[in-house]
Amino acid sequence: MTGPLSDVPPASTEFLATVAARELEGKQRVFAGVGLPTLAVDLAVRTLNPDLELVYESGVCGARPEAMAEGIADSVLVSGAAAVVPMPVLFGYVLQRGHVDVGFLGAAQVDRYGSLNTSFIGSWRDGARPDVRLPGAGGAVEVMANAGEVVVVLRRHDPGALPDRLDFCTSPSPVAARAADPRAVPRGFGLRTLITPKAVLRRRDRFGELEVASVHPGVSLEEVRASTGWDVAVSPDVVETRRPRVEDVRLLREEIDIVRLYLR
Amino acid sequence: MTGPLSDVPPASTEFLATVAARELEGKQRVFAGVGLPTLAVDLAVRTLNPDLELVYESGVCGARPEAMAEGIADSVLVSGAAAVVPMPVLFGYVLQRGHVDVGFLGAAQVDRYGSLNTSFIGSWRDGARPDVRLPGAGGAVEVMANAGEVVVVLRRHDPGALPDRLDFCTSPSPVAARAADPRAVPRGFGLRTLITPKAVLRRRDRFGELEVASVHPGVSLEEVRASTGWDVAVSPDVVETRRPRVEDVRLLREEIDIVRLYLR
Amino acid sequence: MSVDTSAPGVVTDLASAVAAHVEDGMTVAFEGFGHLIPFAAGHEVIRQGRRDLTFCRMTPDLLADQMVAAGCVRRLVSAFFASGSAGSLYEVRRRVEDADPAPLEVEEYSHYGMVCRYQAGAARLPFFPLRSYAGSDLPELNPRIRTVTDPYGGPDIHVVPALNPDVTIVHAQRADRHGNVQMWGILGAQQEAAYAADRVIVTVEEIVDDEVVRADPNRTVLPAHAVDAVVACPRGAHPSYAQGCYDRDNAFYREWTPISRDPALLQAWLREWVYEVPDRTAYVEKVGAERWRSVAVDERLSGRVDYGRRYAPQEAAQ
Amino acid sequence: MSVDTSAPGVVTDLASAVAAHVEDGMTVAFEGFGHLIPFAAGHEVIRQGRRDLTFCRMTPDLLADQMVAAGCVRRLVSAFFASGSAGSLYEVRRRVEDADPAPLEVEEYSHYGMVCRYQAGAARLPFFPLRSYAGSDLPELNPRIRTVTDPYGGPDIHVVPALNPDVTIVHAQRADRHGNVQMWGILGAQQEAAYAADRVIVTVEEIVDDEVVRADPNRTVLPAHAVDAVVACPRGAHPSYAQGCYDRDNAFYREWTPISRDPALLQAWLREWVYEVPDRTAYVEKVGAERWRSVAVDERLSGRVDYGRRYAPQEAAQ
Repeated sequence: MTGPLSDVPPASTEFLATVAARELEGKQRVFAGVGLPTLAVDLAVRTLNPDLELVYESGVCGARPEAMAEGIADSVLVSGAAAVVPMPVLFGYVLQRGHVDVGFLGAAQVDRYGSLNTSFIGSWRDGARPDVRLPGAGGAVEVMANAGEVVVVLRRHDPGALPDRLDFCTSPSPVAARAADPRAVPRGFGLRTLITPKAVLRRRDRFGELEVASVHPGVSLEEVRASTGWDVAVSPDVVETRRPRVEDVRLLREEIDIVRLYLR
Repeated sequence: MTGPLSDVPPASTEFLATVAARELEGKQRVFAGVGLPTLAVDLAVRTLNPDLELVYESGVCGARPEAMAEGIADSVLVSGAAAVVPMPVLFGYVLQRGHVDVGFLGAAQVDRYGSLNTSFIGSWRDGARPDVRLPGAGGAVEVMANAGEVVVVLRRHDPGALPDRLDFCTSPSPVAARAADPRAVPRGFGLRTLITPKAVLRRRDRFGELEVASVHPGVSLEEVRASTGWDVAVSPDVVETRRPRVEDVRLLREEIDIVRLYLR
Repeated sequence: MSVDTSAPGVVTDLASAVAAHVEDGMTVAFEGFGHLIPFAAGHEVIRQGRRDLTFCRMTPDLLADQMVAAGCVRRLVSAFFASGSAGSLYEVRRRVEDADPAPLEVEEYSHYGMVCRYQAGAARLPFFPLRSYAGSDLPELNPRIRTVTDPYGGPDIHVVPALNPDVTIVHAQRADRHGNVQMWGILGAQQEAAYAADRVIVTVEEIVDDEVVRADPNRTVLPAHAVDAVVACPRGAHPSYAQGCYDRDNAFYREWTPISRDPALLQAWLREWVYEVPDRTAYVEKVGAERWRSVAVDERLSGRVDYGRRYAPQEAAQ
Repeated sequence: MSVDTSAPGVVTDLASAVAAHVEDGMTVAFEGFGHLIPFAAGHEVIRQGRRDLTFCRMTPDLLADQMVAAGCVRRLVSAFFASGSAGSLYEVRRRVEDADPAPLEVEEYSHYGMVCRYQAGAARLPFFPLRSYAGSDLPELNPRIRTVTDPYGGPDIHVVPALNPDVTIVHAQRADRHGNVQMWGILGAQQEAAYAADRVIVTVEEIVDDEVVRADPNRTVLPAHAVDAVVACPRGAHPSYAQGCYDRDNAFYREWTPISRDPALLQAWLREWVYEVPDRTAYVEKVGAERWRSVAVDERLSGRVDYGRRYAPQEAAQ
C-alpha cells in the first residue's frame, strides 16, 4: 500500500485504527469487536484484505454490512451475512474449535505476558468491593484462549494500564494458563500485538514477553519505557511506526465513519 | 368410545395397534416409532386425543402428516410440522429435559422389571460373536430413561421374548438403573405397559414388576403364565382385554394404512 | 392476518403472564443478545413490584440498570456489566462499587460460561465443560466454577453448573397461538435459556396463523411444548430491536448514560416511562411517531424454500 | 441460476474431492439422519477403492451395507444396525455374527451417544456427558463409555469421548461457491459432525448465487469456514431423499433386503450400480425417468421473512 502519508497524531483514532488494520493482512477470519476494531476491520477490507471474513460474538459469520455497525449485534451485520448461528455454535464450534485467526480485544490493563484485565480495578478478594467495576469477561476469555492470535488496542499507555501485576486476570495469556496447569495450555498464541498511543508492542514467542516493536512518530523509546509498569524489553530491530496514508485517513473519515461515531 | 366390537384376532396388528392407541388417552406428547406405533398414534389422534403432539427422534415436533409415514425420518412428517429441530436439541432439550410423556419402543426381549434388549441374542462378553446382531440401542436407551413412561408392543409372547434374564440389557428400567447406581435413577417411570399377542402386562410401581393386567379374548391366564419366562405376577383385578371397535379396524384399514404397509 | 385468539392456547396479556409466572425471590432469565431484548416484559415486572429476583442475563444491558434501580433485583448472574456499545450501567456500578443505595450480589461468568450454563440446564445435565478458564482469576472469584477430571487422560477441564431459571422471558418476531415461536437474525442463547427454565414467557411482535409457522418448521426456535405464555407485544423490544421490524434506538442508548449517572434522573425516568405507563401500547404511543420513524427499516426479504409435498395415492390414481 | 464456478472457491467435482481428502485408514463420518444421506459420495469412495476406513454414522443404513460389502470398512462406529424402516443389513450381520467373509470391528453407542460424541468433537471438548446409560450393559460392551464425578455433588454421570473424524461427508440442498451450506427438513447431527471433522466434503443438489444464501443467513447450517469442498451433485442422496427435491425411494429400500441377504447378488449390484457407473450423472440416467417420477414431489413453499435494511443516511438525506 503506497501513497502520501498523513500527519494525524499517534494518539488519534485514525492512527491507531490504521496500525490495527495492518495486522489483518493475509488473515482469513477476524473476531471483531465494537468501536475502534470496527474501523480497523472495515479499513482492512477496503485496503489490504477484501476476502477477510468478519465473525462476531453475536453469531454473525461473513458479515457484509451496508452501513457502519454500531455494535457487535447491529442489524446491519445480519442483513446480507453468509450465516447467523446461535451462540452455542459460535462459541463452541466456531471459536473454541479454532476457526478464528485474529481476535480484537480491549482491556483496562495488560501485563507483560499479554494477560488482560477487564474486570476490576482495586481489590476484589474476600468480598472486598472494587474501586471500579469494569465490564467483566464478556467473551474475551474465550477469544484469548481460542483465537489464533489476539490484537489489543489501548487508548492509554501508562503504568496504570500496563502494570507490573494485574489487579485481576480476566483473560490469561498462555503463560498464565501454563502456570495454572501445564497440561491445559490453550490453543491460541494469545496477545501477539499491543497497540498503544505511544508504540506497538509484540510477543514473538507464545510463552514470551511483550517487547517494543515500533515507536510512534514523535515518541521516544525512553518515554515508552517510562510509561510502562515493568522494565519493558525492546526489540533489537525496533523502528518508527509507519504513519497512516492520507488515503487511509480519508477512507476512515469520508467512507467508513461518516457520522463520526468512533472518530472524534 | 363406543360402537360394535370387532372380532379381529388378538395377535393381529389391528388388535395390538388399537390396544396401544388407548395408552395415549389424556397424554400430551408421544415419541412415536415406526411400524405399529405409527398406526397406534394415528388411531389415537383420530379417536381419543386429537391434540396429541407427535415427536420423532428425527427432530420433528408437532407433525401433521398428509400421508402415512414410512419411517421416523419421512418427508411427510416434516412438511407442515410445527417445528424441526437438530438432533442435539431433540435428544438434549426435548427428550432428556423431560418433555416427552409417552415413548413407544420395540424390543427383542423384555424382563420382569421392564428392561429391554435390542442389541444381541446369545453371548457377547469377552469378544464373543453373538448369535444374532439385533439393531442396537438407537435412541431406545434415551427414551427409556427420559420419557415419562414407555409402552412396548411385542409380536411374540414366549419365554424367549420374555426371559428370566436378558441376554443384553440395552435400555434399563429404573430398577436396573438403581441397582447400578442408587443416585442415578432416571427421571422416567420406565416401561408401564407391555402389549403382547396374548395379554397386557403393566407395572404399577416405578420400581415394581410387570403383572398381567388383562388377557386377550380366547387366551387363558394359564397360557400367559406358561409363555412367560419367569413366574409372572397377576393383577388381582385382571380382566379380559377390551376388543377393538369395528370402527377402529375400519379406520386402520381404510384411512390410515390404505397401502397395507404395516397391516398384513 | 386474522387469528382467533379465543381458541385454546397459551395466548394471554403481559400483565396476566407476569402475574401468573413471576414471583418474588424467583430466578428469572431475560435473554436476547443485543437483539430482541424483552424490555416490555421487564417493565411489566417493575410495575408489578417484584422483589428479590435473581436476574440472569449474559449482557445485563440497560434492562438490568432499570430493574436494579427499580428495586426488583437481589442478585445479578451475568458476564458483562456494560451496555453493549454505549457506556457504563451506573446504577449497577453504584451498587457494586459503593453499595449505594444497597448492595447487589453478583455471580459472574464469561459469555460462553453463561451459554454453557444454559446448555446444561436445557439438557438437564449437572454441568457443562469449557476450555477457556485455566489461568483466569474467574474461578477464584466465583467458586461455582469448578473442574472435573478427564477420564480419557487429558488435563482437568473447567465446568460451570447448570442454570435452571424459574422463568425465562424472551421476545421474538412471531408465534402461533399454541406457542410455536419463530425468530430470525441474532438468536443468542434464547433456545437454551428457554428450555432450561421451568416456565417460559414469550412476547412477540405478531401472533400468526398456524399455517405461517407450519410453512417453515425449521424456523421454529421454541416448539409449543417449551412455552407457557405467548403475548402479542408489538415493539416490545424497544430500545433494542427486532430484525426486519424496527432498528435499535441507538440515540436512546446514548441518552441513557447521563440518566443512569444521576439516581434522581433515573428514578424520574422510571416514573415517566414505566410506572406511569400502563402497558406497551401506551409506551408505543408515548414514544411517538417521529421516534419510530427514526428506527424504521426498509424491506429485505428472504427467499422461499420448497418443503415439498408427497403426491397422495388418491391423487396419483386420479 | 447462473453461477461462475470458475471463480475462486471450494467448488470441485466429486472424484477430485474424494481423491483429495479421503485416504485409506481414515476415520470418515457420513451423516444425514434418514434424510440427505450422502450416497453419491459413498459410491465414489467405493469406486476409488478406499480401504480400512473407520466408518462413523448414527444409523448405518444401506450405505454401510454397501461400503462394508465393497471392502472399504475396517471398523463401524454406530448406534443402530438396521435400515430405518425396512429390515436388516445382512452384509453387516454376516460380518458381525459369522466373520463372513471377514470380521468387522464395531464400536457401539446409542443415537444420543453419537450425537454427544460429535458435539464434543465440534466444540473441541474431551468428552460430553449424558444421562441415560446407568444400568445399561452398553458401558460394559464399550469401555470408551466412562463416568466423571459431578463436582456439584450429584451422582457420577456417564460421558462419551469426542469423535473427530478425519473427514465428514454430508449432502445438502444448496451451497454457494464459497461453501456456505444451507439445508432444511431433518438436520440430524450434520452441523456437529462437520465441525468435528478436520475436513468436510459437501455434495449439494444445487450451487447457487451468493445472494441466495445471503438473503437468508439463518438458513446456513455450515458457514464456509467449516467446508473444504463443495460438489454439485443433483440427486446425490438417492435412494434417501432431499426435502422438497425428491422423496425417499421406499421401493428401493424394500428391494435391498433380498439383495443384501445374498452376497452374490450384493456384489452384482455393486458392479452394476457403482463400479460400472462412472459418476452420479450416469447413475441418475441409469435410474431412469420412470423411477424418478415415482419419487417426485409437489411444491410446498415456505413463506418469506423480512431481514430489513437500514435506511442509508445518504438516502435519508435525499
